[in-house]
Amino acid sequence: VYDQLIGAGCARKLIFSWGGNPGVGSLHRFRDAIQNAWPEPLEIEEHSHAGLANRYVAAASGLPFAVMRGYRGTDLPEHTATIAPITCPFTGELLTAVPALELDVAIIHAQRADRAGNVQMWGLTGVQKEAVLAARRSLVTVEEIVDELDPRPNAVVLPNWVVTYVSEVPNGAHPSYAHDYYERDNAYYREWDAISKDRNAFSAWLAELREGVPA
Amino acid sequence: VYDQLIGAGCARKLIFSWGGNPGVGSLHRFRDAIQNAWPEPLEIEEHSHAGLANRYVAAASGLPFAVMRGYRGTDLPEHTATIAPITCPFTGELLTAVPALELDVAIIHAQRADRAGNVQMWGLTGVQKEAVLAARRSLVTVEEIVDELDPRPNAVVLPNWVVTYVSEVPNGAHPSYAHDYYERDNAYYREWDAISKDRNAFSAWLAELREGVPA
Amino acid sequence: MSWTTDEMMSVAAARALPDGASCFVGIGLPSKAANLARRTHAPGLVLIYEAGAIGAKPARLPMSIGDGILAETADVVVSVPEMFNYWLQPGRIEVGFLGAAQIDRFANINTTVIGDDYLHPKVRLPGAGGAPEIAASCGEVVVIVRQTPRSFVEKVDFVTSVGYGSGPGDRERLGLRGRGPVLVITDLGVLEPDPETCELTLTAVHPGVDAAQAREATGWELAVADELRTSPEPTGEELEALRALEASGAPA
Amino acid sequence: MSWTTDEMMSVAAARALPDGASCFVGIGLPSKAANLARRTHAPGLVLIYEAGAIGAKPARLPMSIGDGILAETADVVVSVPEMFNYWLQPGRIEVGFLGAAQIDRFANINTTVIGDDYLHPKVRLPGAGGAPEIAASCGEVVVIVRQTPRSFVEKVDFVTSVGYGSGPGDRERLGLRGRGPVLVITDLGVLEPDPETCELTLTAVHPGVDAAQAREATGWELAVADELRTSPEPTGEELEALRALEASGAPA
Repeated sequence: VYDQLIGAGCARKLIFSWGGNPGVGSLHRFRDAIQNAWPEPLEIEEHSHAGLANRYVAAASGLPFAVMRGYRGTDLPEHTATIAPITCPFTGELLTAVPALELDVAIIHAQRADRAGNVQMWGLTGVQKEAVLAARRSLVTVEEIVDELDPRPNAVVLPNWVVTYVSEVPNGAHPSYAHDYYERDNAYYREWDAISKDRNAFSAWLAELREGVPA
Repeated sequence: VYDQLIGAGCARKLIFSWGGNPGVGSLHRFRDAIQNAWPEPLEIEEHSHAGLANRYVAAASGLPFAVMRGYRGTDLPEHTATIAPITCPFTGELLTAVPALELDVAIIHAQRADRAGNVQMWGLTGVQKEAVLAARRSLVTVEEIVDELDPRPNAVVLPNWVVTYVSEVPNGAHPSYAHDYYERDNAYYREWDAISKDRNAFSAWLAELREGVPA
Repeated sequence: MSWTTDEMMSVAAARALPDGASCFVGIGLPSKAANLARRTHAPGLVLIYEAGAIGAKPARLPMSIGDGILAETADVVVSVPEMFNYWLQPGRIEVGFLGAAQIDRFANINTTVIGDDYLHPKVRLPGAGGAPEIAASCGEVVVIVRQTPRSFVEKVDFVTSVGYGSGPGDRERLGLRGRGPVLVITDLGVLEPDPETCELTLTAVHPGVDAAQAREATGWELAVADELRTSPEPTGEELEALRALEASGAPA
Repeated sequence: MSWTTDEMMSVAAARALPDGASCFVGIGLPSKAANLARRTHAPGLVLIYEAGAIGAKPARLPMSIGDGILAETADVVVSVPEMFNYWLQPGRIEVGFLGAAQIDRFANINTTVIGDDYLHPKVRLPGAGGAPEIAASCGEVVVIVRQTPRSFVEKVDFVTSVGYGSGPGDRERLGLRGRGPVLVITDLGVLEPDPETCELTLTAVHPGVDAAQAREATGWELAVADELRTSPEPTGEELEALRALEASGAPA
């Protein structure tokens, strides 16, 4: 969804570790914003997955930074201020520190919640748990609200007291998939490639979208 | 089991965060070793649970140290060399570093393994995963070896390529419990209190144990 | 219904836990009182045990911090590193509930050694466990401990867990983000830190106890609040719940 | 059976993965070749995908790094932070398998920008993903990339993932603990770092390709091994497995 927001001029800054259309190729609005400042300049703060994951971990852990092996020898630290060297106080070894990424709001999608607002998700849950724990407020959209969350293999549960809002949004992961609910809409990702490749096609798509939204 | 080892003079040094008989009281051999150097002096390196857990995390993560909030204002850093201050390179905040606790051998007990040596455990798994990942070699004793590990809620799986040895030892957690296999032997913990309280009773217990072991 | 001072202590401690709060529970007296609270006025209390159980609802008293019944009944089960790093350390947990072997004027807690020489102590205690970080990071801390001159000392032999250090401002200087101990509940009454000096002050006595008894049981010159309250007696319901709980599990 | 140069590349890359090894797999060409290996000579290959799947055994080509089929068939499913911190970072994973937009003489990889100005690039590429740490921490690295003068450059425009830096000793100086890229497999042949200079050297050509063609497709003065091998042609079994795989999922 961030390519759409960038194209619509709704994003001032992107903190990211990978900006592609998974399984398809480029994100054209992201590229156009960076290469041509269209529709607006986009400020970027670029990390690796490991670095960004550790920034969420630090925030979820109430720490101002995390330590990792990474970035050394790459050109990323030259362009990203949120990467700093740090020395082990015991061995003297040089490692890398990244600051906590504290979020104002985290929005994630999960499979289920119970009526009390406890959230359950499973499959490849990525950094979703850390994102919620790193955020002051959180909104979790779920496929369904159920009476009871029966225990499941590989499930991650967030208790209701760390979740601010839960909203039932069936199909809310679209065009991605929801494990055990529905498959990925691969056609959509390819269509987005076509729409987003061309500014006019994108603008038409955006205008159509706006018409559907009540003023 | 470490109170037994200490009493038998088999431990030179103990790295620990809590040394009690859970639900009963003191570990008398541990106390006797520290208070009276009986049967031998016991070197100690004392941490909090959080500190020790983070030392395992650092080792499991291939890092020389971990960062945490902890120990500040307590008397532990005065006596424990493996606690050091560290400053956040971004905020200047003062935090605490603890070094990785790399293990020569980790020995843990799990519920099950399959014939390929993949290990599955569930319930309160503590730092068992981190201990195996922090160790050069590991031995996992299991309640049973099964043909297939069917997925279970809250299960932690260690793939066979990070486990050195697996051994089937039914009842191997005794006197503690194995979740979904058997309960804790509370009487044993109380009996140990009586045996260990008195050096003579302990020595008799040890002699009896030795008789049972073929030379 | 008659009751013992230990029962009064558990009841008073249970009452101090607000319904719906998240509560990091130490084993022994804290666990007993927290489970009593959940069975009486605070059915929505979220019990968190350091071994990895969040929202445990044990049907009997757990025998140890790692009792299997905790995982069976928990909303969430996590590893020990996750418990300390993701849940305790950020200050998400509202109440930390601790016991003590020694506690001092500024509510510092010792569970490490009795005696001045750390390496050759008079009594070697079990040690820190989760307590130092519970005391540092929970929103506030409640302590439950029997009041005697040996346990209530001018200065603890070893600071295992920080209360108010050597007085006002110390917690801030040390970067401890929780408020620290707000209540110390004993078999004689209730102590609270003075808002100005942080010194533990007797603010309530249990029925049948007077301030003089509490002073005698304290190893420093105990301050007493101008308006000394008396704890309400345990109700029949509280005592029944407590006794049922004690009959169900291990002694604390 | 006839075959394309891309097919030859996938087959050669698959052959490079030893049975039983643990292999951290990037999406696209690496994922295709790794799954081919698992279907041919290396059924015991442990496929690891950065989204959290360890020991994935997908029945079709995954559409993305986070494809649900990976979790369904994995031995272990972990969070992304755990994947990078507990599994990749300590060097537990034997082979890292990467693609590239640009690769240079010292096997440094660029997947970030084409052009000299990072903030105003000619082409903005997706970026790092998991690649920098895969290149740093896996026991060794295999790279699969089509060989053209635009992709094989003297010096990459941006070092996203370190190969041998500016030459011998750089990895050690930087504290990178894996051996680095040991094989670069292209649609023309195979390149390996010279043991002395770390410079990528053509050590094999695919059937029908000669060293001159490989030199032409390389943006630096390409060194050629004294004993230049020729890759064995793809077998019928390999081609069938590859085509079945490609028919099953998304194009790489």
